[in-house]
Amino acid sequence: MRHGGVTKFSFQNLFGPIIIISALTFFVGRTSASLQLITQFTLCYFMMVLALQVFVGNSGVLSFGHGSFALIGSYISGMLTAPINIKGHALAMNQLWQALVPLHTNIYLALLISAIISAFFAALTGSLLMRLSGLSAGIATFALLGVTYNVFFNNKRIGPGSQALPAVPTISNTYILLLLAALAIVVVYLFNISSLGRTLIATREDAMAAPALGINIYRVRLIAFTLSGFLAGLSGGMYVHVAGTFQVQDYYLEFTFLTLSMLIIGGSASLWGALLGTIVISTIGQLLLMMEQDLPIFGIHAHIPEGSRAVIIAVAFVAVLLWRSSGIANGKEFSIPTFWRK
Amino acid sequence: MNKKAFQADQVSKSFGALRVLDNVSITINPGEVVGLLGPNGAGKSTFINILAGYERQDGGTVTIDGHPLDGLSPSARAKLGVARTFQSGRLFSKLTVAENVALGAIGLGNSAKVAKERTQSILEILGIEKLSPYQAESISHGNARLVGLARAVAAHPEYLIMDEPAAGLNEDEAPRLIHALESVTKNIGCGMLLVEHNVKLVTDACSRVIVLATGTLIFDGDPHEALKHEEVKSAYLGNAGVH
Amino acid sequence: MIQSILDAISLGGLYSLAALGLGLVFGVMRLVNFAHGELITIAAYTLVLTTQFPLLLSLVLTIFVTALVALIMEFAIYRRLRGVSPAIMLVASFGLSTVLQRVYEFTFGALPKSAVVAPSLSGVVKFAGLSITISSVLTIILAVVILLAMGYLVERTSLGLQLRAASADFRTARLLGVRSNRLITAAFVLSGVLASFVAFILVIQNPVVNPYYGLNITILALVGIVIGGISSLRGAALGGFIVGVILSGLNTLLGNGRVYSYTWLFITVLIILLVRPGGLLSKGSELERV
Amino acid sequence: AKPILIGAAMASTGFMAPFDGPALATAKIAVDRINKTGGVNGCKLVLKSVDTGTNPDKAQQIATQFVAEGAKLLLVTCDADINLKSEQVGEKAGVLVIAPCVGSTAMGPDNGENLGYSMGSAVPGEAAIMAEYAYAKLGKTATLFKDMSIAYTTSQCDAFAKRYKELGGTVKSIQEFNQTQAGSLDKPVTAQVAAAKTDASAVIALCSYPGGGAEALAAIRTGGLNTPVISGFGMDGAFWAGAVPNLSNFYDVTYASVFGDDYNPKVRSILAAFKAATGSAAATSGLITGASSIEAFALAAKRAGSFDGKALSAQLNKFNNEKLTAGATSFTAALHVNVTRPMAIIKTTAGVHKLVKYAAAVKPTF
Amino acid sequence: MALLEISNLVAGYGKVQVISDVSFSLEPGKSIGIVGPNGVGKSTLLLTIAGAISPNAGSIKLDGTSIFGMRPEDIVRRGLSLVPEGRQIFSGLSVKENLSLGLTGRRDKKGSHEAVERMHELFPVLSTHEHHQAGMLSGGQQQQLAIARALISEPKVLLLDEPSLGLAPTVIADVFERLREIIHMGTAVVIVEQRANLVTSFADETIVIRDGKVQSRLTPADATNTDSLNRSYFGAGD
Ligand SMILES: Nc1ncnc2c1ncn2[C@@H]1O[C@H](COP(=O)(O)OP(=O)(O)OP(=O)(O)O)[C@@H](O)[C@H]1O
Ligand SMILES: Nc1ncnc2c1ncn2[C@@H]1O[C@H](COP(=O)(O)OP(=O)(O)OP(=O)(O)O)[C@@H](O)[C@H]1O
Ligand SMILES: [Mg+2]
Ligand SMILES: [Mg+2]
Repeated sequence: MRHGGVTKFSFQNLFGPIIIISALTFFVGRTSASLQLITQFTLCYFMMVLALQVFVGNSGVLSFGHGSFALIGSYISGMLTAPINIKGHALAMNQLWQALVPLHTNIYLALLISAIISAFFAALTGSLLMRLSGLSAGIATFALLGVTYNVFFNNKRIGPGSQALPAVPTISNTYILLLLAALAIVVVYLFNISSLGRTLIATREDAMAAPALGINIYRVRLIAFTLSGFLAGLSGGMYVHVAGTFQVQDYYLEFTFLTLSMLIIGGSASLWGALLGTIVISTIGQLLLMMEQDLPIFGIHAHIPEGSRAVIIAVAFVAVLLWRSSGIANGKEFSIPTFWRK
Repeated sequence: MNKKAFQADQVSKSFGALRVLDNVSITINPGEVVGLLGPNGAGKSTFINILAGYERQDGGTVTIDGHPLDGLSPSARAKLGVARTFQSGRLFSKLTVAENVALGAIGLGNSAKVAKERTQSILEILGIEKLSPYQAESISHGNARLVGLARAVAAHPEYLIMDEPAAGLNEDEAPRLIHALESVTKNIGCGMLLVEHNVKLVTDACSRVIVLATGTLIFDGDPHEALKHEEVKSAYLGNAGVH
Repeated sequence: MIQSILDAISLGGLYSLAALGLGLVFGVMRLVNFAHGELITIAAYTLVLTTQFPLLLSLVLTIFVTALVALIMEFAIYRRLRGVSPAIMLVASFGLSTVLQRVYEFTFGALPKSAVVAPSLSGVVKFAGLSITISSVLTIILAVVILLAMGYLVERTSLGLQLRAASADFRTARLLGVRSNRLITAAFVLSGVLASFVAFILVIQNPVVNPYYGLNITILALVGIVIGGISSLRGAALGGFIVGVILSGLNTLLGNGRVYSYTWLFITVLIILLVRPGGLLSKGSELERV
Repeated sequence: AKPILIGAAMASTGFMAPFDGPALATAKIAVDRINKTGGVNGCKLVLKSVDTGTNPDKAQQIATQFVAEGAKLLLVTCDADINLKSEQVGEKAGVLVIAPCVGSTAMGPDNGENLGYSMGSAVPGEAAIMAEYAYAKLGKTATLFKDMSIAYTTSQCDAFAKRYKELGGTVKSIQEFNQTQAGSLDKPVTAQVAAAKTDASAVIALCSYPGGGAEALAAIRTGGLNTPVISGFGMDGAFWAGAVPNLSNFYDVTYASVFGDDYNPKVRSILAAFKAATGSAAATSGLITGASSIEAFALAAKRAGSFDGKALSAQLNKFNNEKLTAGATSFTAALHVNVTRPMAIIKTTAGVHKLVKYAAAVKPTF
Repeated sequence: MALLEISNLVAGYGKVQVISDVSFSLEPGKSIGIVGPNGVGKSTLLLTIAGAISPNAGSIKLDGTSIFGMRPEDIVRRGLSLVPEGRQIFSGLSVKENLSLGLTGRRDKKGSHEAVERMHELFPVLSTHEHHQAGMLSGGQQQQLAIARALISEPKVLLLDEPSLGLAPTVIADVFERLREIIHMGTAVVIVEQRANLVTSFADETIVIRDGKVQSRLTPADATNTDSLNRSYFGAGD
């Protein structure tokens, strides 16, 4: 038997999500240009939700701060790849970055660099924040997001300010994003079943009992936070290369609430939850968009008035929670019903 | 001073004006099973919290093998061989029984393989190996206590501190617990401190008892002696006797 | 100078009222009601749209409407989510908050509504050679009165005790005879009343009301609750006050660096939390005993 | 001939809705009018719109969909930052993109937007008109209230200061403030008003938009400052006037007058049509650019004899004071937004708004 | 007429049925003990009677009226109090506040002051710690508080779930002494206990629960007969 740790390796819990996300990408992604784009965005969001799952889901510590890591990942990846004249123009006021304007790499190296820098930033901030838990941690991480946002938005020596950075090269091949998502699933899965991952879950389940077993809560949380920062940075990097532009506003409240909601509605305790939450929320949004335009959904026309989409999405959101109040996946990993197996 | 022993020396603790522990000194030798008795509010839980690093004493020192433990966190103490169980079980409810127990070993940095082996053998010794795939939240109260004990034992501690392990246990479970304790001592030879209100259990399992009353140590010696001791009787047992 | 101090105190008072409204519901249900902001918004709309009535009538109407919306929130959503994890309730409240914003947008239009509420209160008085805005004095008086009343209610009355008990352990409180449904209803109504007062003070300063009107103050009040200490209403009120004072103080001190006032505010928040993770009013010993 | 699709990825909900909604409505009116006269190059125009909810990602997706459906023109949100993603969709696909009322110079080749145009009157012109009028008519010393929340208002104050100083005026101080996305001040401006009082300038330039802008203006007046205040398009309209009752001595430089006294019959006609179509009067004058976006597209298409993005762009770049509803409109290869178009100056006295005159910038300030 | 009458009660959690058929009845001034192995559903039974878990079938009558499916707060007000398993005191509130909460369900608001004094007499530790946070009490002290909180409402029927848990022997004796007194004064008491011996000798009748059903009924006489106790308790097979 293969062993990542104390928990048995489960074929379906690793390959299930990979197969589902691949199948969706294949089928939805090729229907139309617009659905391909939404698929790409969804893959970016999924990466972010995975990042949140690693930390928030396993440690039980709420974080509103991951937008900072996405922001940094996105900014750096955007800066490393944008055309030199655009960079020069966008950063006219920016002495700090002027020197870096000529630096130029390809998208993939840029993604890696930006994720590493995000992870580093997560480790740095985490070394202070990981002493907190509960709502205090939630607010402290929110404060982190607030500071990052405020500084990048206002300080033109560091960030681009309120202006957008255009013409960032895009990844047009959805399968590359899919590959990154699949790799992340593997990483997150292995982390979750590893000794370290289980130790982290133990601290979530009972923060008083864990130390009695020699578990250093601070240390395991910090490691998870750093990994989570890496994935969040990667998600930001992917996002900037799908959107083709960088804007500080993209990583603030809306982004934070949306991704966190995806995780929690899906069920924060498992990889399946992260997956289902992302898919369900994105799908509802897309279906409603199509209904608003009176586009057929599997041949059926169901029209809703223009502008009503947003209300219905939010209502659906609440309805899902009322229906399954501990998340769609209910914190459990899935098991294939026995009659399927043989 | 015994080099290998777990010792508390002149430990005292107050909460505000309330003196909960007053210069309490005890020694637990390797492999020794010591009972800790005392009326409600005597300071027993506070004392073991201090030993395990969950609370900080105002004065005195706690040492293991002569190393002072003062100022060390619970996890650091666990690494030095001090394990504890909790009055209320405190299992990791979403994890399986096997994972719970394995974490006892993993928390101290043992490999997954070692953890797995230990888990299996401990669960077997306690006779609850069938429970291993169940989620901890779904097992009964009595079994949960045994799992908690197994989890602490999986660390192969030098000293094991237990807070009322038999509270709420059925009368047929209590002997199982004693049996379990005995096999643990035999297997890994750790010293134990057992806080319990079930006097029968204490006299059956322990070779020595300590009695605390309002923060002062009033007895340290043979369990059967304790039952006859006047001060112990008036402070703790009353005329209710042993059930 | 005097005016700056008054401003700081009045902003503090305003935020502490907002924090109290949030804290009240959090206390009973462990619910961080993000949609509290939308209570403030509906109150502000009602105030702005009823200026044709006498002020007192308009205020009563506002309190009525806002409390009603609070009740609907409780009945339609939160009642069904009782006992689920706080994170889930928080996310539900995000959703509810969006729903209400959209409903307001549909009902009142995307363009802001504006009208002067209580023009007599938006002026300046001259006092001992100083000119002082009436609204800041009014805010301070209102905040003090309401805080005292709330303090009395929560700490001294049987209703308050039941509120606190239900907030700590819902099931056990019921087993002791606490009529918890009534109690939670009461908490929501109270939070609606507090939201109305917050809105009243806000519209005196800014009578341009749009669907997102209550958002910002809610976020800051939330920050306040946590730094004050979530476990007590006193903490909530104190925390809200501190946030208001810091923000107002920074605004005066930073000059044109004031675009960074949120940066400094949040850094202060981080420092407070790192030094006192449970908030300013938490007792160090509040950690669970084992 | 095949109908020509125009796709509007604009907001009918969310915080851009007040700007986008009316502009989109006049665009529809313009499409109907053009179709009645036989369409463009023999083709009817079809305008399809999908609500973006003010979300840039959704806008990008909707634009992608329109492009896939063969749209020849994308109408995008009235904010250069929010529309950037959707603009780039058009850019890549070679489809012309027009934002009806963006007021910054962000849209254009400098920003990699070769096919992106704004029908708005941009800050360099607007701010110059403000400064020139203020210097000539209101006084030689100024205090600036600079709203830091968006690029439009910060650049407006910067350009104002530059032009005002060029003319010989003195800028005594620049008071910065901020408003939240929710449209209210993130904290009171008492300190700024106090500072302005010490300045005792002859004029205050308020670079902002409601609600925070209205709130700041109210604070200026209740703070006892009755100095003339001049603002730009951001403060157009009367919908926020309830916040500052009996406002006097307020000047606003904007596209046109929505108060019924505009000189331009085209403006009056489009405002009437808008009221007939939507049932409510126009709140601000920015909406006239919606109609003009369509007019410009039609004119360029007629001249180019094609709907190809590059060809249309080449024609637009040759626009020189073309008489559109929004006024005389010019573009160049480098500048895809208007800075020389005359703008209406509206004065408010005791809550009553009156068109003073139309003026063009003597020297647009970049 | 019996004060509390349970017949053919069925209850559990969601689809899981824990109690499948339990009946007993209790007169004023009488006590009944409930024993059974861990996890058999004793606590579930008490919680169901008190209204904290909704029953699936059967009937529960208090004083002749059905309280089946009633809300817990209403049941308390009709005179039935429960000391839940594991204390469930309000650790953030003071000892005094905890006690006064016990008065919420009291039918007769007069005499509450005397009731508080009586509790202080019975559990002196509660008066010494009156203004302390209840969470800071020791385990056994919390248990005393929990018992006092239920006693203070002077119910007609008192349900106790493992009252001796964590109590020192002297205190156990005191608690049972007090129970004897209130039973004598007309209260009906139901006690769930792990210490079968203790409860069997104390209660007028003791029922043994196994597999969700009443397996046998014991009298105090059985307490002295360890053999018969064990046999009925643990079942023949064990
Ligand atoms: N953090 C604290 N603050 C104030 N008083 C405390 C605190 N912790 C314990 N005490 C007090 O110290 C005394 C001893 O408590 P402790 O829990 O150690 O008793 P114990 O011997 O374990 O009793 P029991 O058998 O009832 O569990 C009690 O009176 C308790 O109220
Ligand atoms: N909240 C719950 N959800 C689902 N099952 C539960 C829940 N609480 C208890 N159970 C199950 O119901 C059964 C009965 O539990 P209960 O607590 O009533 O037993 P008990 O007889 O009181 O045991 P003990 O002597 O250990 O207190 C157990 O098998 C337990 O696992
Ligand atoms: Mg104890
Ligand atoms: Mg039980």
